[in-house]
Amino acid sequence: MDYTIGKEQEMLRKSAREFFEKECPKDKVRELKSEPKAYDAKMWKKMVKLGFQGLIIPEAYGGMDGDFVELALFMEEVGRNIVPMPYYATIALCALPLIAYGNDEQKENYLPGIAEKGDIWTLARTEAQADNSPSEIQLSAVADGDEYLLNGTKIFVPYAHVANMMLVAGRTSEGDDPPKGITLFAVDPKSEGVKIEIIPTVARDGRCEVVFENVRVAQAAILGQIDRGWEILDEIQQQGALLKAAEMSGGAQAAFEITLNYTKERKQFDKPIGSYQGVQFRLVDMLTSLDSLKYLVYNGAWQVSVGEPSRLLNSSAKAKANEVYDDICHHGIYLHGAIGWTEEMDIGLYHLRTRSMIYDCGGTDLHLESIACELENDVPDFIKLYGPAS
Amino acid sequence: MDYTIGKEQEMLRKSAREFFEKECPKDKVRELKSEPKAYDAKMWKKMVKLGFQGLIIPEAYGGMDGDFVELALFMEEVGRNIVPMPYYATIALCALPLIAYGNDEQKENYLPGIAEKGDIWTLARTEAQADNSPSEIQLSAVADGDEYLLNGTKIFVPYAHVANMMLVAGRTSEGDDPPKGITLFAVDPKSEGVKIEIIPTVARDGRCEVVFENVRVAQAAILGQIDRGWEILDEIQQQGALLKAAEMSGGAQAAFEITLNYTKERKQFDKPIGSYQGVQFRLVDMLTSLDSLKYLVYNGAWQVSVGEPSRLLNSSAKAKANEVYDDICHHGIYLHGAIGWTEEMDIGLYHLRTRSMIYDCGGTDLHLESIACELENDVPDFIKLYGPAS
Amino acid sequence: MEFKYGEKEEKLRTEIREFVKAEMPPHFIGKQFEDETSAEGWAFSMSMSKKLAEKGWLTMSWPEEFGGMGASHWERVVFSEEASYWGIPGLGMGISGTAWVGPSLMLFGTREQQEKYIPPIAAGEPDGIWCTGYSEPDAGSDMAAMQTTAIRDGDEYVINGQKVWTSCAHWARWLWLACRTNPDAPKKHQGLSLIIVDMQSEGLTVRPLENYVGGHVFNELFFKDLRVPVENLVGVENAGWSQLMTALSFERGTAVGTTAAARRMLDELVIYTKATGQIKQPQVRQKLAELAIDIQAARLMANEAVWKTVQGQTVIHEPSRDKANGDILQEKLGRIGSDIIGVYSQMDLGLEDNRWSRLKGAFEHLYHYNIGFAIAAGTTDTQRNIVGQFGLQLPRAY
Amino acid sequence: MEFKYGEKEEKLRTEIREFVKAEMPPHFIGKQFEDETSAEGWAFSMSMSKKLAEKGWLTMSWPEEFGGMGASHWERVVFSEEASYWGIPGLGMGISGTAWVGPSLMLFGTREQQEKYIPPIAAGEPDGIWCTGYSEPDAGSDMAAMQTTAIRDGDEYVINGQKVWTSCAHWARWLWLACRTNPDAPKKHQGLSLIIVDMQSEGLTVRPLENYVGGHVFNELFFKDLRVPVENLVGVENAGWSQLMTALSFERGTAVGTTAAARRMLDELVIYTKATGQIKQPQVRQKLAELAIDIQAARLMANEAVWKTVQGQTVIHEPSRDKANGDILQEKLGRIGSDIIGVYSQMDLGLEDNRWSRLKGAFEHLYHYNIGFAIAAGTTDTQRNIVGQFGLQLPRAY
Repeated sequence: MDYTIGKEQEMLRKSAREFFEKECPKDKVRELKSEPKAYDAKMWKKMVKLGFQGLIIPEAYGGMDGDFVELALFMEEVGRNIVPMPYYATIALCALPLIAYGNDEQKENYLPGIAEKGDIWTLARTEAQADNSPSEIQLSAVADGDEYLLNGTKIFVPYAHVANMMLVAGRTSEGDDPPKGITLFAVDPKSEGVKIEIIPTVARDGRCEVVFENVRVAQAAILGQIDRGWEILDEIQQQGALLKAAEMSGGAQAAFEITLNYTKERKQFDKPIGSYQGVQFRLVDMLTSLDSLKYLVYNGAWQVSVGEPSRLLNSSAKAKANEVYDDICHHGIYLHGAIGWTEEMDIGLYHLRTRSMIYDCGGTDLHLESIACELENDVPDFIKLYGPAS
Repeated sequence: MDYTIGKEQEMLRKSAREFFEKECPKDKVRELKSEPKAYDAKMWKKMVKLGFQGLIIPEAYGGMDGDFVELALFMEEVGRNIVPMPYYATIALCALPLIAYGNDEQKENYLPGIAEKGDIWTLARTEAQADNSPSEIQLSAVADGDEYLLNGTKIFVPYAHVANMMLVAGRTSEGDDPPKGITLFAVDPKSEGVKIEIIPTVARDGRCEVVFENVRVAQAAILGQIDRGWEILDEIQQQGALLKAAEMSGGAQAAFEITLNYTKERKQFDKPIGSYQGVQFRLVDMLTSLDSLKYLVYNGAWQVSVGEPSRLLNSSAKAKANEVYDDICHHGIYLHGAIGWTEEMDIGLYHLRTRSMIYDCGGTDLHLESIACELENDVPDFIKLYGPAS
Repeated sequence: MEFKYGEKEEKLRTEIREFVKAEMPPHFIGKQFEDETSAEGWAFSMSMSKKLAEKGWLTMSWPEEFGGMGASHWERVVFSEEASYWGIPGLGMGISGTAWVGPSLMLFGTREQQEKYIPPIAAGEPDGIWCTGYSEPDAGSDMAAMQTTAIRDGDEYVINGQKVWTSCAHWARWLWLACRTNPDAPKKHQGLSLIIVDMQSEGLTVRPLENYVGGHVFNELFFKDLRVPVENLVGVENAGWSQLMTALSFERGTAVGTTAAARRMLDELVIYTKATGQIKQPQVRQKLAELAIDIQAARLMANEAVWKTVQGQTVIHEPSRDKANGDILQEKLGRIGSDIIGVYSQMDLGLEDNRWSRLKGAFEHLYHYNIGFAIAAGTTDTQRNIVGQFGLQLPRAY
Repeated sequence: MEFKYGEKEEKLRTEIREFVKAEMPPHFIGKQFEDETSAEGWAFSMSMSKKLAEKGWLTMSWPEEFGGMGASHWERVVFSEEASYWGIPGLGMGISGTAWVGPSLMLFGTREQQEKYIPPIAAGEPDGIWCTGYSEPDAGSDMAAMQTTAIRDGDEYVINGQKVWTSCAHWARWLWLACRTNPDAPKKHQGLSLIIVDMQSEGLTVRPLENYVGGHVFNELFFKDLRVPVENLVGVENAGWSQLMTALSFERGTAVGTTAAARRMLDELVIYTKATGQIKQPQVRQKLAELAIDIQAARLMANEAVWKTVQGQTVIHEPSRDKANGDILQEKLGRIGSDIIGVYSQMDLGLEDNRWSRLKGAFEHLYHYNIGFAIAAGTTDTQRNIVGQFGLQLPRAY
């Protein structure tokens, strides 16, 4: 049992933190709200030079061959500074499945572009039902000779408007069992028939509606096997939930620190407000929930890194993140008093992102249900020792 | 809109409160835990003289013809003093349905006995499934000539061991629709084939298991109509939930007052503990929940008294009572510190009863579901005005 | 004991609903803070304000001599319920004037002040729009710490200092200002006064305080040697604290409205989840049921406070209880509603009608604005302190 | 980073499970406080205590010279997890001796005290059972306010006063007493000492403090001119406060055990709800999932505190964080479990096996005893104060 952040991990963390503090101060975060691109292309290029996009990509494809724990630590730093950029979309939602399921040609075609050129990718997955279930996927993908014709609408697709490529989840076969018949395609957003519109979210974080009208894609664009896309989507959801939880953990930690410092300075009735139990106890409970989240993320990430991913931990981390991030932002603003509610303080910038992050790779209900399934199927130690209860 | 407790109501309340304070001080409540009867027969007789058992019974049958609000106020006082006695079983669970559904003969036979002699009644309803649903009722009641043969087991029947009579819910017809085929019988617990055993509950509050083995009851013992007993059980559950909520409201108020006074006296670090926000905010939130419960009960009781009972309010009151009573007892003990956990302080006496009261006439899930059904079936004002949403 | 409204009140309710059907866009959902951000929103509010004044409802509880209808407490309750349930605009932004400036002037103002300032309020005119200057950067919950001064200089007061969290200042004609007329008073509660300030005065700067979701409700006010004639003093110089407390007690009595607004939001959720099928999910059913209980209880408590007032009993801690409870309820409602709407709850608040918003953005709005509400007019914790100290007679904990 | 135990620890785990299977009644479920109420329960605990001592597990973390195994922190963690998961009795009631009396004597005791008192503790014998006298009626969370005195009189101390909440005093052979040896010390933290008292002394009265659900864990102790020889002083006279704080820090480090106990309770609930079919209800599924998250998080935090100790880092607020968190978790677990068991949760706690109890009464027990736990060894709020002051560096709030 070892909670040590190794030296290399610590260095990565430090360099990421310093980079984002310098390159993306909070005023930049504010500015980017009115920038339609919703990210800073110059900073993105600098990140390529530092190898950040290649962090998890194998050396053979121009990456750094980092492990999943490092990626989680990096996402914590991204969240800490609420850096608006297509990193999560590119790496968590696309690079990881490309590494795991891409054929050699696909990997050679796509991964170096991400690692060395900063290509932007995104996953077009959510549709109107918007519950991250297999039955949500209704976009039709019908074979037409050597090609497939895509028709349908995807919503809340992150950074589709600036993406070089996207993974699109479509339905290649109909049937009674929703997970069957889903296929993932790598699609160029500049293809004919793709229409992209920015959705005006409260965070202005580059969410798009992507409409596919008779979009033609080649068979070679299929990631993994035809009709077997749910497997990949499920793995994206598992790892994506964990990485989003890492991002939220970092964000919640920063939001907490901002709030804590404020309660030490701000006085009411001649005492710092942090000296009132009503305030102090809230902060203490926040600390506990932050620590809970942090270690659930680390444990889950470590499991992935040693090849023993845990659905229980992935879902626990995301469900906890959904609760904690919301709670800390909400009460963080509250504890600031009225000033916290203005756009002048940083705390609100964190809360702008709460609702979107909660649903990335699964809302709370979905992950609680996933945990319940694990509990239901697991054989607890006491049954193993004693046999079935009498 | 009028929250006034009328003069007569106030007098009733005052006389009940003084009576119970005098006749059933907390040491008596403690003593009764080791008294198998679980009530004080002498006090019960004195109550008859004061007309308490007859409170809700029509004058024609020897009662006082009080209304439902008065009964609720009386139950508040019972709960306030946590008086162990078969009042709720007799009045809420049996006298009310006898008044509403009994034929003239039954009313003449039974009601004066309750009002003038203090006959004890109880309802044998709960079976192993124990969820207050119609399908819980499995005790078989098979016609045999002019009689019915009862076979089955009822559990957690209050005060069956001292009851003069009981209402028994049995199944007279099998079928796919659980509410259909239930019938209520008035049964003498001394009938052949009835076996009663006291269940050792933590409150030692006279809960019994009642086993029926070929118990014969006459057709005249049927309350209401054959196979239509669910209607009656449902009404018992509705009104019983409200009256139990009234009892719990009174108990929670008293438990709160005990706790509040203690936090004013008890000092830690040279200050009364009530002056710490951590303690004070808990107390404030308790007050709010107490007020919530109190007025839900009053409103619900008033609706019954004017002949417009509200399922929404009945269930709201009970669900709220379940939450509030538990919370106030739990935190009441906690706020006392270690002394609160001893049997020397009164606060624990209240908490002994929490788990049983929560399930009387329906646990929280049942009442939340009942509220949800009301919401689902109701047409809200805005739909009435505008018509269906576009 | 009687838990229903009288015939008079129910008649009023019917009239209001007819008014709503005739004058409001169909299926309009009100917001917790009125739209003071956009010029269109403000114009709509002002047009409604005028219509409400014509009906006499804007100041229905005022005595007839001041343009009111002398409505009973219970009529006010019903009006407040309906106005909030239907989201009738034109009330919230004028609230300073109708709710405490007008009534305070009736109690403490001179005849001249009454004649000048009250009629435009009652008429729902732009000249009757007031903002209120109480909070300062270092005087939030601890209001008596305020430091803005108004120093007598001949026939004028010279005002210097700063106010903050002034809602509606960017639209108001007048400012209802609490400030320090005697900076040397031995205790901080002493030496305060209430003064009327023309928003068009020289020496006044209004700086918008946009909130983090892009709305504009609050402002900062800066006073630099701003001069007002002494006749703008309300009541007695240096005895402003008790007038201020009286005015604040008017402000606190609003749980009826927030509760009715919550009821509307719950009704919307029920209909929405029926349409989406989510109402079949047990966890959704339970959440809706819990909200129904809390809303009904909040309504009963709000009415209890009114009833005590009607009875002539002193209402001390009840409004604070109801404010704190309402804050918690709105937080819960905002969160549950946003959870039900799910991924669609991330929309920009300013956009009522687009193909991605659900329920006209009402839940995104509540989700982000309920925090502002919990902070405004005494934070939740401040209310708890009041209930503890005055309702439970516990030692002061702050 | 590594989130698994080493081979040595896993081997120990296997050994313990074999021990459990061989020595314990099958499907035994432990209780939060051990059964100190009944003579039978006590006898079972003592018999297990002896067996644990034989395995060397009772004092496994002690140095070998004092009869321990010099076990590593992580072995201790695994033992604590397993002991709590399987509910092995014989540890809790001896906890004063093994957890802080023994280690304190090793640090502060004389060689004679070590030779006399430590071996019976390590052997799990009745003569090694200790109780601890810290709390007094007016010194609970504010422990430094204690007033029991031990006044030097020649070669003896004369003890007068009263202790309360002394668990196990009705079974213990010795008392580990904190008291005031210099009543005139200028500050209340000064003038305290730790003294060993023979429970068979004259002048000592033990009064049982039955709890409200009929259990007997706590006692009151009354001292009237009780005399102990001066060699029973532990460490330095009047410098007891720091020794006491050291001993308390031993007491606080127990979140590993409560978390493992919670894990067992959750496992039981899963199996139970599968048997009853309740696991198909979405609201039950969600509750179980929430518990699983909280328990896993609590386990990770408890291990983090251990890891810090292993690293030689100072652990200050973490045990308090984990105690407060554990209190809340147990409350939640007790309530959810009781709700699932439903009407059967009203059974008397003393009755493990009867046809109405479910899961051997474990959840009734937790439901009522978790309050006692939240009060014991520093209330939840006291822990929050510690975390606030020392973990968050906030001003003292009490």
